[in-house]
Amino acid sequence: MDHFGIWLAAFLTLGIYSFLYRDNAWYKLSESIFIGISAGYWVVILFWDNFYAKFWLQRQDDPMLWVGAALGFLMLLRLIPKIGWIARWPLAFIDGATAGLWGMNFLASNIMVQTKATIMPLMGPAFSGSIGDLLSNLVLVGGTFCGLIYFFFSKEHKGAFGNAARVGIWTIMITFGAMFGYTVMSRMSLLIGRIDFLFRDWLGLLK
Amino acid sequence: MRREIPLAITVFVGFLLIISVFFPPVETLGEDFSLSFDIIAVFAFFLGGGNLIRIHLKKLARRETDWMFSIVTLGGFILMLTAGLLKIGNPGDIATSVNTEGMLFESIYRSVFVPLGATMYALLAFFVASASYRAFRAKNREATILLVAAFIILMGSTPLGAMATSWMPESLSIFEIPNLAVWIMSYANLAGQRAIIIGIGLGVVSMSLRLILGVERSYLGKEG
Amino acid sequence: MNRRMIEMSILAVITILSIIAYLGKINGWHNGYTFSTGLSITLIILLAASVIFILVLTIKGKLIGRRIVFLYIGIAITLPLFMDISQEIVVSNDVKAVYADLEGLPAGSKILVSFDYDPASAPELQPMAEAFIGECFKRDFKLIMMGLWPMGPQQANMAVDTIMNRMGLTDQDIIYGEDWVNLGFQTGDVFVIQRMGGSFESMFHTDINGRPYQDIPLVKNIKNFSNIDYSFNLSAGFPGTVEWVQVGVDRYGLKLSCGNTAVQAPTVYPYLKAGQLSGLIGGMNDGAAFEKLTQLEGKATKFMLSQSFSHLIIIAFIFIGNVAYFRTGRKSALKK
Amino acid sequence: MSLSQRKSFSVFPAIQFIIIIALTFVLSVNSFAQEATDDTTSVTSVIIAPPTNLLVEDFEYDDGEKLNLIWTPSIDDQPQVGKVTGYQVFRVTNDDVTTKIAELMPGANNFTDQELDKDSTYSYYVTAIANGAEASSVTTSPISPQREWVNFGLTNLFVIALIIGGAIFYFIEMGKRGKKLFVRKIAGLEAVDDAIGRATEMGRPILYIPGIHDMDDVQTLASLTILGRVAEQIADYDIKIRMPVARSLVMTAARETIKASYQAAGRPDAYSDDMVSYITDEQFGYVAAVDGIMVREKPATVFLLGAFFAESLILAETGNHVGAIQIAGTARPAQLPFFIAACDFTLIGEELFAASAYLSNEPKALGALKGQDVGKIIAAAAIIAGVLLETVIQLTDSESAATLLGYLRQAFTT
Repeated sequence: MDHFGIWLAAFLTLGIYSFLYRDNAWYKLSESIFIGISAGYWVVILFWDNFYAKFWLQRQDDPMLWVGAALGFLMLLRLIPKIGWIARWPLAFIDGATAGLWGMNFLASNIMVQTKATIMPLMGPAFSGSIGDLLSNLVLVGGTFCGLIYFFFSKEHKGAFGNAARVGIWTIMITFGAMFGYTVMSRMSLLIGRIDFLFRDWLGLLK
Repeated sequence: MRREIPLAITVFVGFLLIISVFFPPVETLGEDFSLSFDIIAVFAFFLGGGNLIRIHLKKLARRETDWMFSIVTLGGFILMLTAGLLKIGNPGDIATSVNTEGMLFESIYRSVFVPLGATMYALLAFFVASASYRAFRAKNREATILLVAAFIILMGSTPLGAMATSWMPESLSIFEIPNLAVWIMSYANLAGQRAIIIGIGLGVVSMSLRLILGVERSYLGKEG
Repeated sequence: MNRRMIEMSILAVITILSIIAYLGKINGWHNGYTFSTGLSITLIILLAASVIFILVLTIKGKLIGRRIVFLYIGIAITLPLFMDISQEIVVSNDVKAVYADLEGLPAGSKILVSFDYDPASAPELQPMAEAFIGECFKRDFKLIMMGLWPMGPQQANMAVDTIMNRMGLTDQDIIYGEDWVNLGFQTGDVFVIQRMGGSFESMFHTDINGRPYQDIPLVKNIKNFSNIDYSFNLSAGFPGTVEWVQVGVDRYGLKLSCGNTAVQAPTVYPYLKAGQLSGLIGGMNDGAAFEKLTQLEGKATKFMLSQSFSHLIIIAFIFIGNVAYFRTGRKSALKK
Repeated sequence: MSLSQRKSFSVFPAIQFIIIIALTFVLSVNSFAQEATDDTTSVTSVIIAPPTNLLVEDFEYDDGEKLNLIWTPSIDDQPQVGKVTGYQVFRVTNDDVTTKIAELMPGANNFTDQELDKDSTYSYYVTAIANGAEASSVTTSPISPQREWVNFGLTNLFVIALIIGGAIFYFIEMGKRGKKLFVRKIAGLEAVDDAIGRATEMGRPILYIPGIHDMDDVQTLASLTILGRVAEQIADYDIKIRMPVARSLVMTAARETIKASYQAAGRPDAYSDDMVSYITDEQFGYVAAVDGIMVREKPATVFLLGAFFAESLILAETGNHVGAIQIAGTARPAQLPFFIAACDFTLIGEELFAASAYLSNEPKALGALKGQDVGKIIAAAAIIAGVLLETVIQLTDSESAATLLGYLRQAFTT
């Protein structure tokens, strides 16, 4: 990297980290640069990838593209106060389509697939497999079952039902704990990468 | 009419997409939808980008607090737009991707956008630490369970975990921290994940139906 | 002096120091610093003592703010980078297997190395790449490098530069085109591997510098995988190890081991257990272990110290947080 | 298609036999040659067996545009030792135009040809490729793809959708008819009132973050439906709501939502477009801005509801630092631990989608939650029954249990 580039990168990096001390002008400057540059970046990407490549180049082949363009145009009518309410039409279209599309997708991929995956034997043929395996499988099946009980809305968490719900939330808490522990490692290596940039690539203080 | 037409659109499109799954002649409607969504999003950007410019111009005009930074944001935005839409420094023709080396757009991306993104991302390391200090407390049984599970996985991924329990006899090897970590990941963790995932599935189905049946209609206001 | 003055002067000092350090770097006044063992141990003891001091303060009911926590994480990651002390790194069997494979190959063996990652994963994977390349140069193996990710081949060149510098090798010792070659990147993901099964040249007409395949002494006689003695893959996702196993190993009988990020490693475990992979270096911890085996201690060993320190600090602060909780009851321990 | 099958059966065994003999010979010669020449690669032309049993069928349940091809790979295509380096699939149309439509990897034994015309006929042949050699299967007899109007392959999905959807619909109707429906308390949502009240007392704004995904993510939709309920309450008080967003479409939708809520609350004059502002589509750029807003405007209450990724903890920790009461919720399991750690109340997965119905307290919306519970009962019962059956089968080899289990598994196969 050239001198200017590396100083700029270091300046912006430190600017962001200065936020950890408190909000200040340096952070505000880095933040403003980031917002401006990144907003511009995404407009350009949207323009070339979505508008130019998907719409403009193929506008004669696919009538569905014009549905999108027409709805997009209706959305712009929001800028004219008198007929701004028409902008709700494309929103209604998106709402309906997203709901219809994902409703079916989640039904298949979340509910059916995961339920089927949990159907498994607790033990191998003729009582084979260790007690440990049996316990592990019981945890897996029982944990899933009790987790579902926890999410149950129609019944107060009381009595035996409440106990099952409690086991359910414990299982969920183990899941969260595991995910937290798992994420820490990679988050730390991100920071190691940045510190290494500052002290080695920029200042050359590290051997 | 201002309420009825949008509602009719939602109901119609929603049911159409649900049913389309079962009928091969219309089964690609879902893909058509995502395509038209992409195009609507481009038009919507006139509103978003316009809003960005308007907010900052207003700040400038009124000399609100921190108005100087609005100049920076606007400058960056316009710089990136010009560089990218005109493809300044383009070594090829119009079909060349804006992310080709040599373009001004690409070099700003590499020297400003990338380090800033990486740095913001790495802020997480600090916040993980402060959250650990402040929030991971054995306040009740749930919190304690979370804490213990996190601790085992945390230890299991460094030399510390192996060292801490290496004295254990062979027969108890399942209780060595690295093995415990693997067990948690493949059993208890999986059980919790599945319960959450099935629950989410049901939540989405129910919410979709509420939207399509008109029980929920956020942007239409209350039923009259 | 008010707070603002203090802040400004600290900032000024840091700026001046940075400029001096930078000038020092470009003018060669210094070549980086490493703390002596004595200093390192002193610093660690000081750090530990200060943590204990915080603990005592907490027990007494005086709670620290979050800036202190931030400061400690910063220190726990920065200081170890300057230290030259080794921590006991446990070498797993999977890492030993990679090294044993290299030991078993005769000098002159041809090794294919695929770089399937980008700079974001470099902290974890780059050290593995360096140690692997270094070990191969030591044993006089011939390296053919490539990438299924666009940024991969650049990482390969950087790794070669770094390790040759570290080992004191020059372009005369290790000759480009004879001892190693970088074929560059090709689009096509898994199909690149498949086409290479037929012919390398059909995928890579030239190397990364545009030199025709037939003009490169090292590869002109290499037709396809049957001329390759061993292969190594550095992977951070798709396409990567899984694809190399499915096509390179299962189809063409390539002998393969790999280096993976910590997040990615669990997904390739089944292949390792099934014997389709002969070895695995997974995450920074294993990277350090491999450096230990090859005696080419580099960034992973150094970074690993930071990694362990930061985990320790986090565990320490979880502990202190809990002490604070039981000491002060339900009141939040962090000053808002 | 049955014709082509028979043909290939009758002709090929003999050819295969001859080829195997020939190959064994070539191979042994080759290995000698290689030993002698050591490093140089020998480019001897080889003979390979063609793929056999090529069968073309109509693709089940499509719009009449796909055909399925299945064949038996060449006998020289063996993992690790085979010489076949791939297959090529050729299509012959009814006007005798032959096109190569695919190059496949060794081991391939099927291909689906797409984007065909249901009014034309097509024949196919498959060629095995080796270094310097190729061998083609026989060409199949012409066939045209059929259009099916209904996809009976998805009957299970249809039945389950009907049961769960029907249950939701049924309970919504019950609610509409005024039947009282009980729903247990959800702590995070009980706190919404207090959280809004707190902002009123303190005279500081409410910050509402709808996640970083666009309107085509259901989590964003869920967030906006909650926003509708929350904004209605906010309109009643005189508090400022601040909503920075990462997507232009979300900005438009959020404005409409808040506007409608203010109208419903009878305060349309208090609404302003400035309540919602677009920042940037970039994940961490957005985070940088929101962090800035948090420390500068010090909101009393922060809602983090929607699709969140790595930024979840950065936002939640900063919000916590400025002393805001935080209500968070997402359906991304990986981010939930961070919300649980840093926020006061967290809606876990399904609770996020249930929130707006719960907040509305309208019987018909609550009915939908009841309907969800029917789905949970089905899933839980299927799991318990399935696991018991599986275990019984493992222990006793019971045939009837196996049949039952077969049905059960089938029912959840998409």
